[in-house]
Amino acid sequence: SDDDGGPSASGAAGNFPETPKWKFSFVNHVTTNPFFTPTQYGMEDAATLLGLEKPQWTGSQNSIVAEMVNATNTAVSAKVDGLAIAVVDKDAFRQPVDQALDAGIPVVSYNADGARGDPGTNRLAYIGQGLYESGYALGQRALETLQSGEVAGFIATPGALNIQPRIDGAQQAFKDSGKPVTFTAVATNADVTRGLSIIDAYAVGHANLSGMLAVDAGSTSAVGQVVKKYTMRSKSLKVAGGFDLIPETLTGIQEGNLDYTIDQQPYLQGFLPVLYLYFFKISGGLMAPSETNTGLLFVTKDNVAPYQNTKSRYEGSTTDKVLVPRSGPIAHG
Amino acid sequence: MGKALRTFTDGFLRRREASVLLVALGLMVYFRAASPVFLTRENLINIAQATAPTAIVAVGIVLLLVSGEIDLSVGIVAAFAPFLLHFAIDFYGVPVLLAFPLALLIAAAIGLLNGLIVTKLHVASFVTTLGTFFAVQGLLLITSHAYPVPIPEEMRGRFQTWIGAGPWASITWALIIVAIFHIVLTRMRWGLHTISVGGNPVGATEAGIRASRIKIGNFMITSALGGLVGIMEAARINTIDPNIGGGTTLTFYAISAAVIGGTALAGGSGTIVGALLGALVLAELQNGFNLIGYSANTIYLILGLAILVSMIANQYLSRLRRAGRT
Amino acid sequence: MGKALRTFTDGFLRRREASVLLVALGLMVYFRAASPVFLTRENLINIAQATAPTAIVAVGIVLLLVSGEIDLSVGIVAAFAPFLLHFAIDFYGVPVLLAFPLALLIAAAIGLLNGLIVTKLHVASFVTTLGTFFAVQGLLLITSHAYPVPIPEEMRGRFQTWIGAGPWASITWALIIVAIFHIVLTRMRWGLHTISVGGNPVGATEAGIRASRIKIGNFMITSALGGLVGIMEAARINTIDPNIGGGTTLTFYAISAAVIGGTALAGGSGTIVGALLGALVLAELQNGFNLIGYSANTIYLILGLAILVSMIANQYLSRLRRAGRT
Amino acid sequence: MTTHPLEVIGIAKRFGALTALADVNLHVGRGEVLGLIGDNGAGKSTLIKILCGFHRPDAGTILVDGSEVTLKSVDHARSLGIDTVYQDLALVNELSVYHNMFLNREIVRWPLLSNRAMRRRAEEHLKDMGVNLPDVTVEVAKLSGGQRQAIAVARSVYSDAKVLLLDEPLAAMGAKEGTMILDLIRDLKRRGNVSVIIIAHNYAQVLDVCDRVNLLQHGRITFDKRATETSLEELTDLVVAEYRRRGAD
Amino acid sequence: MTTHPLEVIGIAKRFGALTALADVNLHVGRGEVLGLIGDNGAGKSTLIKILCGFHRPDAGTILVDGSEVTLKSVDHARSLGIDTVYQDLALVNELSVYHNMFLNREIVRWPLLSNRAMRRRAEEHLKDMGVNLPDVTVEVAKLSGGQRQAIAVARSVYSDAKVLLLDEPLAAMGAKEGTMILDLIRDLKRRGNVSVIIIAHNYAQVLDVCDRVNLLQHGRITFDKRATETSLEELTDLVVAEYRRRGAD
Ligand SMILES: Nc1ncnc2c1ncn2[C@@H]1O[C@H](COP(=O)(O)OP(=O)(O)OP(=O)(O)O)[C@@H](O)[C@H]1O
Ligand SMILES: Nc1ncnc2c1ncn2[C@@H]1O[C@H](COP(=O)(O)OP(=O)(O)OP(=O)(O)O)[C@@H](O)[C@H]1O
Ligand SMILES: [Mg+2]
Ligand SMILES: [Mg+2]
Repeated sequence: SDDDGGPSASGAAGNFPETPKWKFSFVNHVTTNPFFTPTQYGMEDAATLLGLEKPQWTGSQNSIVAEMVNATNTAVSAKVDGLAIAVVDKDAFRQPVDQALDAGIPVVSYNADGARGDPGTNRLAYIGQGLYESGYALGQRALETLQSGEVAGFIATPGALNIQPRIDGAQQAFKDSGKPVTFTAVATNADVTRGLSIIDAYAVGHANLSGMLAVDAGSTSAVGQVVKKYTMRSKSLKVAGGFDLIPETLTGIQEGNLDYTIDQQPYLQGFLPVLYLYFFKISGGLMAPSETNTGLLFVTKDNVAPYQNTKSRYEGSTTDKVLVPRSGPIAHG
Repeated sequence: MGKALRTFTDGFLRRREASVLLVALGLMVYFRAASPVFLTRENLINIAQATAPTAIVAVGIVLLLVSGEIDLSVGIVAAFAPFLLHFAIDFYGVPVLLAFPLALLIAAAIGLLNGLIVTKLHVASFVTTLGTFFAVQGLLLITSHAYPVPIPEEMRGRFQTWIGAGPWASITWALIIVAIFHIVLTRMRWGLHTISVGGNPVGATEAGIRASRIKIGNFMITSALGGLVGIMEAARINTIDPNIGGGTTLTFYAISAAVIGGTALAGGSGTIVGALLGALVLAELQNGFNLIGYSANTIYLILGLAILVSMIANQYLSRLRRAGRT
Repeated sequence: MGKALRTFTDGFLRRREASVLLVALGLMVYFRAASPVFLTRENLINIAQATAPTAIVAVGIVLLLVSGEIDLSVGIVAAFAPFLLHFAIDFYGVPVLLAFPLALLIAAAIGLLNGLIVTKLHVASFVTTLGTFFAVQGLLLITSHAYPVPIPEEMRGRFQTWIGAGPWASITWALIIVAIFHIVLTRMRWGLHTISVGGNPVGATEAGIRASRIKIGNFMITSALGGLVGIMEAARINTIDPNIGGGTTLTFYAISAAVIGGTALAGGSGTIVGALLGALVLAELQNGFNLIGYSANTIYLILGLAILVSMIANQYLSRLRRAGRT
Repeated sequence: MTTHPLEVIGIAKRFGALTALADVNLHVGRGEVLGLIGDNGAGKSTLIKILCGFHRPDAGTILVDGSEVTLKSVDHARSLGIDTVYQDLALVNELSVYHNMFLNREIVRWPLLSNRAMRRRAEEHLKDMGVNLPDVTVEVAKLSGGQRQAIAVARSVYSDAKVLLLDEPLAAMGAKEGTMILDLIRDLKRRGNVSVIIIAHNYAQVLDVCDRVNLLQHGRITFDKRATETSLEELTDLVVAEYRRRGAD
Repeated sequence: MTTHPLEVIGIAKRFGALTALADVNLHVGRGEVLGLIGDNGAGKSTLIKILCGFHRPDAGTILVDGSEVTLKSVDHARSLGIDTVYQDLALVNELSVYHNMFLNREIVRWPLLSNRAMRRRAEEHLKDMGVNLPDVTVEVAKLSGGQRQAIAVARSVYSDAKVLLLDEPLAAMGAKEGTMILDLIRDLKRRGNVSVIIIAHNYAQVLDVCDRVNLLQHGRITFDKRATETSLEELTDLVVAEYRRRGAD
C-alpha cells in the first residue's frame, strides 16, 4: 500500500517528488514525559518540512510494555506508513515489528533498542543513544572527580524501562572502575514533589555522600535543590549530576549545585526517524535507514548559559520557532 | 414473530447489563464510521487482547467490591506471577505444567494473606492491600533486579500460544472465566453469600453466614486471577517484565471496568458480565481513538470527555430501562 | 495529680484518633533510635513538607468519603492549578494576588462539574472523576506542552515563601485547614449533614437534608484544596511541573492517609485529624527509611511490611481503647 | 366549608406495574388525630411519604390549609409545618442520639452547633417519653430497637410542626413507653392546633388515642368513622374477617 | 430432673460500662412457648443474641438439651437446632424475597441454587402467613415494613429448628397477618417438639399464644408465671406501674 491510497497527495518538498501525505506513528514508553517533548517537536518539524501529516505520538504513559505492544498493533491495523518504536524490551517487540514489516510498513527504533548487544527486533535501524550507555556515561563522568566514597543514584520509578537501564549502566560504570565506591540506587517517586522530599531525607541521613546522581528529570532537578539547601558542595560532596534540561536543572548547573546534566538530544530522536522513514518510502526501499547515534552532550557550567538564555524547540522549552544565534569558536577537545 | 421479538427485547432490557452493552455497541458503530479498519479481524484481535486482562482482573474485583472489600495489590501480583514461573522453570527446573499452577497457588497465597489480615486483624482492605502492594513490589524488584527477562524456553510453543500468545487466547480465557464467575455470583451459594456479606454485613452474620470465609475466598480468587493475567500477558508480549500491570494501572482499569459495568463501590451489588462490558468499553475507547490517530496529549482530553459522555448515556439508558420495566 | 493525669489519659484514649497518634509517635521513637538525625530541625521540616500536601488533599477526600463519594481527579487538578496561575500571570498579566484566588476558583469549578454529574446525572463518582481526571490531564498536557516552566517572576519572594517555600509554610497551611475542617465536620451543620448523607442516604433525604448540595460542596472543597496544594508545591519546588501530584499518586496517598486515619471507604464515618496523622505516618515511613538509607528495591518491601505492621498495631490499639472505654 | 390543615384528593401512585395507591381521598382536621389502618403492603407508608414530600404522586392534589401545593421536597413540606416519623426511622447510625434527634433542625449558635443545648433537650425529651438510655452521646447504632424508635418519634413530636405524620411510631415501643407516647400525643391534641395522622396495627391503641379512623384498602380509603362510633371488634372484623372466614371453611 | 431444650444459668453481658444483663436464669420446655417481656433497653434482644450464638456472654452457662455448650457462631447454634428472627430482621436489601427467605439455608442442586424450588416455597409460605406480595422476585428493599418482617419470620418459622427465638416478630405485622402468624406458632406448638421464645410488647398477643411469661428487668428475670395464672392487667401493671404511680403524684 505504498503509493496507492493514503490521504491526498501533498505538494512536493524541495527536489523530492509529490508523495501521498504519509502518516507515521511513534510508539513511546512514557508518552507524557518532558524528556520527549523535544522529540515530538522534532518529528513534527521533519513532517512539516517534508509535507507529511503530523506523526502520531502514542504508546504507554507508564512504560507498560503490553500497552506499547497494543499501540503498535493498532498502528499496524490502521496501516500507518511507517513506525518508530522505542524498543524498551528486546523480546516484546519482535513479533509486532515482524508483522509490520510483513505488512510493508518500515520500522525503525529510536531512543531504546532492545538490550545491550541484542536489539531483539528486526527493525531497519536504530536512531538514538542507548539508555544503558548514557547511564554508563553518567557514572564515568562522575568518576573523573570522584575516587571513593558513597554515591547515591536516584531513580523515580525502579523497574520502569525508560530509566532503569540508566541506573544499571551507572552502577556498572562504578563497578568496572574498580574504585572503592559504594553505589546505592535510591527510589524516589513518580510525583516530583514527593521525590524532592525523599532525596532530602536521604541527604539528611547520609551527610558524608561523595556523589549524588539521578537518572530522571525530576530527580535531577531535586538533587540540585537539595545540594543547595544543605550547601553540600562545601561538605564532602564531590559530584552531582543527572539527566535532562528542565529549567530547574539548568538553574542548578548554573549555580554550581549540579556539575553536569546529560542531554540525549531528544529532538534528533524525533526528527531523524521521520527523515529516514521518508527516504525509505520515497526511494522504494533503496535508501535504507542507517544506524545513528544521536550522541550525548554534557551540559556543564561552561556551556549552560545558552540553554538558559534561549528557549528553543530543540530543548522543548518553548513551541516558538527560534533561530538561536551563536558566535565565537566552538569548544573542542 | 413480533411478539417473540418483543419478549426478547423485554428480557434483554430487564438485564442490568443492557445499558453498558448498548454503550459498547454504540461506540462500535461510532468508531466503525470514523475508521473503516475498526472492525477488521486484526483490529478486533487488538481490542480483544486489550479487553481480556482488564476483564479477568475485574472479575475478581467485582467479587471483592460486592463483598465490601477492595484489592490494590492485584496488579503487582500480576507482575510477580510470571517471574515465579520463570524462577521455577529456569532455576529449579520445574516443568511448566507444574510451575503454572504453582505460580497461581503462590499468587492465591498472597490473596490469603490479604484476606486474613482484613478479616482476622480487622485492618481496612485498602491499607492492607496497599501494604502488600509495596511489599510484593519490593520482593518483585529485588528478585527480578528490576529488569525484564525473556520467557522460559519451556514455555514457548504450545503453552505460550494457548495461555496468551494466540490471537484469541486471552479473550477466550476471559470469556470462560467471566461465564464461570457470572454463574458463581448469580446462581450459586457463594455468590449469594458474597452479596449478603457486602450488602448487610451484620445481617449476614446474624443469618449465620461466615463472612470471613467468603471474603478470604474472594481475595484468593482475585489474586489468582491477577497471577493468571500476568502470565497470560507475559506469554503474549513474549517477555517477563516487572512492569506488567504498571503497578496500580491494571488494578485501576479493572476497578473502572467494574464500576462502569454497574458494580457499586459501596458493596452489595455488582455484575461480572457488566465488568466484561466495562473492560470492552475502555478497550474500544483506547483503541478507537488511537486508530483514528490522536496523539498522546490530545487523547487524554478526548478519552476523558468520551468516558463522561458514555457514562451519562449509560445512566440515561438504564433509567429508561427501569422506567419501561414491567 | 494522678487523677488529673488519669482523666486526661481517659479523654485522650476516648478519641478515635488516639491509636493512629500512638502509631505516629511509635514510629518517631523507632526512627529516632535508628537514626539520630531523625528529629533534627532539618529533617522535621522535611517530614512536615512531605506531610502537608497529602494532609490537605486528604481533608477534602475525608469529606467526600464520609459523604459516600470519591474523587480521583484531585491530583491532576493539583498539577493544573499552578499552570493556571502561570498562564494568568505570564500571559494575561493578572496580578498574583488575583491570579491565586482565580486559579482556586477554576479548580473549584472542576469540582462543581464533578458534583453536578454525580448528583444530577447519577453517574458513579469513581467513573465521573476518572473522566475528569483524563480530560483535565489532556488539557494540562496540551496547554503546558508537557513541559515544566519556572514559576512566574511575580510569584517569587513574599508570596512564594508564604504559600509554600518557607520551611514551615505548607505545614502551617495544613494545620489551619485541618483545624477549620475538623470543626466543620464535627461541630457544624455541614459536617453533620455530610455524615448523614454518607451514613444513611435514604434516611438523610427523609429527614429533609439536601444530599446534592452537600456532595457538590464537598467536591468543590476537594478540588479547591487540590489546587491549593498544587500551587503550594510549585512554590516549594520552585518549578511548575505537569508531574506535580504524579497523576493519581497524590490522590492515592491522600486516600491512604484518610483510611489509615480511620475514615471508612463505605461512607458515614471519618476524621480529619486522623487523616492528618495518617499523612504523618506515611511521611514518617517514607522519610525514615530513606534516612536510614534503604536502596531502591528493598525500600518497597520494608515500606510495605511497615505499613502492615503499623496498621495491625493501630487496630490492636484501637481495640484496646474501645475495650477500656468507660 | 372549613379548610383542613391537610387534605388530599385523588392521590395515585404506581411503582412500575404495581399500583400502590389508586385514588386516595383523605383529610385531617385541626387538632384532630386520625388513625390510618390497613393490611401490610396496603400503601399506608407510601401515602405518608407522599404527604411529606418524599415521593411525588402520579396523580392527585394536596391541599395545605385549603390551598393546593406541590411538595418539592421533604424540606419544603417541613417549611409548611408537616413533620414525619418514618417507619424506617431515618436514623443515622453513625451519629449520636442527640444529633439524630435534632437532625436537620439542629440548634445552632452560628457557626457552631449548640451541642450542649441539644444534649440537654434530648435528655429531657427522652425522660418525658419514659425511655431510659444510658447516655445521649452514644451512637444510635448501639441502641435497642425501642430506644431507636423513641429517638425518631421525639424528633418529630418535639418539632413545632402543625401536622404530624406518624408511621407506626409505637411498633417497637414497650408497654410503658408506648403509653407515655400516647399521653404525649394526647397532650399535643389538647394544646389544640396540632393535627396528627397515625398509622398503627394495634387497634386498641388506635381507638385509645384517635378521633377518627380510616381504613386503606386496595389503594382507596374504604372506611371512615369517628373512633367513638366504632369498636375494636368492628375494626378487627373488618381486617381479619377475610382470613377468619377462610379459616372457618 | 427433666432436661430442657434450652436453658441458661447466670448469663451476664456488659457493653463497656453498661451492664445489659446481670444474671439471667431462664429455660424453655419442650413444645413450650415462652413470652419474654420487658422495657425498651431491658436487654431482651441482647439475651436472644447470646442464645443464638451471635454475642458471646461475659459469664454464665448455656445448656442445650441438658448439656453445656459454648456457642461459637450463629452457624453453630443453628446446627444445634436453634433459629432466630432478629429484631433488625437481618435482610439483605439487594437480594430478592425468596433468596432472603432461604438465606444460608438455600435449596441447592449442586452446584447451582434451585431458584425455582425456593421461589415456589417462598410463595407458599407467604400465602400461609396471609401476606400479599406482588412478586417474590423483587428486591426486599422495595417492600413495606410488614412485608419485610414476614420474610424474616418465614425464614425461621419454616426452618426445621427445634428452638425458635423470635424477637418482636409481630411488631410491624398488620392485624390479619399477626393473627395468622400466631396461628402458625400455635400450629408448631401443637405438632409438639418445637420450643419458642417470643419477645413482644403487645401483652394481649403474648397471653394469647404463650404458655409462660418471663419479665426481664434490671438484667434479671424478675417474674415467671404460667400464662393462665396471670392477666393482661397484671402484666400491664407490672410494667407500667412505675409510670402511672409517678403520673399520679
Ligand atoms: N420504592 C418502591 N419500589 C417499588 N415498590 C414499592 C416501593 N415502595 C413500596 N412499594 C410497594 O408498594 C406497596 C405498598 O407499600 P407500603 O410501604 O406503602 O405499605 P404499608 O401499607 O406501609 O405496609 P406495612 O404495614 O407493611 O408497612 C407494597 O406492595 C410495596 O412492596
Ligand atoms: N452493641 C452494643 N454496644 C453497646 N451497647 C449496646 C449494644 N447492644 C445493645 N446495647 C445496649 O444494651 C441495652 C439492652 O439492649 P437490647 O437491645 O438488648 O434491649 P431490648 O430489651 O431488646 O430493648 P427493645 O425492647 O427496645 O428492643 C440497651 O441499653 C442498649 O443500648
Ligand atoms: Mg408501612
Ligand atoms: Mg430488642
